[in-house]
Amino acid sequence: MKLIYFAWLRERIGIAEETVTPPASVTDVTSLIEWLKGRGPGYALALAKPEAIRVAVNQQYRKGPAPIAASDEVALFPPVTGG
Amino acid sequence: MKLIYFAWLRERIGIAEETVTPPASVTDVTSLIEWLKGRGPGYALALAKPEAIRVAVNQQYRKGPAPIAASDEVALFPPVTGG
Amino acid sequence: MAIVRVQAADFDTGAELDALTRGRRDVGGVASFTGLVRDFGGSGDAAMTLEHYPGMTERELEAIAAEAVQRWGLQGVLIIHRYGRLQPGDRIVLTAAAAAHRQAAFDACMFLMDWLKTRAPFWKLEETGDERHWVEAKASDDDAAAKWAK
Amino acid sequence: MAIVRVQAADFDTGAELDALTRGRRDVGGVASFTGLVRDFGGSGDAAMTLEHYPGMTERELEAIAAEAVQRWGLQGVLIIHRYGRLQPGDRIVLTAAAAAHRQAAFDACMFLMDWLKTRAPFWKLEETGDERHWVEAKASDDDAAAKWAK
Repeated sequence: MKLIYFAWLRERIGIAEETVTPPASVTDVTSLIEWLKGRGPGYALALAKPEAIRVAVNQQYRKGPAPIAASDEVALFPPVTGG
Repeated sequence: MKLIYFAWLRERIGIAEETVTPPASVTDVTSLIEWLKGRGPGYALALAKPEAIRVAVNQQYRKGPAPIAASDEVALFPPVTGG
Repeated sequence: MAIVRVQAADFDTGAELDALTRGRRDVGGVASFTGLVRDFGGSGDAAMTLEHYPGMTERELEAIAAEAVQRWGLQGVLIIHRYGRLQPGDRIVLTAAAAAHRQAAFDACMFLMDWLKTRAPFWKLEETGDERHWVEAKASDDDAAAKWAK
Repeated sequence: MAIVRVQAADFDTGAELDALTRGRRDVGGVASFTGLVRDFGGSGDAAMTLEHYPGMTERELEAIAAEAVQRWGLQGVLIIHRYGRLQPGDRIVLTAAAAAHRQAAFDACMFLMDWLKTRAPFWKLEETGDERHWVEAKASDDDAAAKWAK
């Protein structure tokens, strides 16, 4: 599974993207975020407030219960501020 | 008094502008229009529906009861359609 | 900055909009509207002639621009209106409003167009082949302008 | 016609707007909005960096443009959004909508900006001297976007 981070999420986690193999218990966006929090203090800080995190699966906005698969590209980022 | 006509008012009256000396009974916009109607069939046709006429005195919009004086520039025209 | 011009010549939209904000660091956005001559005939020989009241036109446009600046605290405002003979596809009018925030810029620009349509002394004559007629004022324009009454 | 571009380079507002209507006789008006970097520091050394999500950005902007065309029957739509490092006064974004009538053009252009602000994956980093911070999303932008919910 390819993970991509943007803005202050990227800075807190310390990398822009990575490929991970989560355990079988990670089946949706919510469980992915919970699992990622345990990967280190940068992750824990970045993901401390899941309600402040926006998620795209294969470049489409998704919410917590959305299912994810090993072949997906999952992006985590703060609320957008363009324009 | 200088009178100026625009658009179909100008075409029906047949001239773009003229200088007139109305009688003393012409004291406001309404009485001016009534007096002009008697100046010929073109005027009568152009001014048949006073409610369809817009009036500017010295380049400012004015309504029927607005007073007019000999030194004024009075313009008569249809509702505007720019933009 | 308020720019009001009434002219026969075409205008350069990009240059006009750039001039409104050049050298400034406080403008958040510029809303603009360009009005074009729409084909009203269909036969291919349509033309429009815009007549106006020189002197009063500038006064009215300046009053409309000043009102927009005052109501929305604009950083810049622009009205350019053409007169004379135009073809379908030609530009007629450009209005623009520069403001710190986008909703003020949009509202002011809509106001400029609504007031301009109902107050600026222009009249449109449409010609197609041998037919000619003066465009009639629309009640919908009066309604749009009335929205802004205070 | 829908034009969507995401680029580091500046754009030529006039040329972009002209391309939207060139050769057409059915467009009544074009509403546009240009967003600029506002000075947020004051000390003169302010800069902004716009980060985005390549691929998803284009998808979202194309979806927003298509939605506007469908809802307002637009004759043309344009979204250009820059990324990278920008200075106060620089252009960030240009949206435009061409329609037969002005209110459709204005409404569509406001919709483009409101949706873009809340859906397009861009993030702004402001820097002034040694200070840097990520711009926070505004509730007012969510409210503006919510107006357009069907």
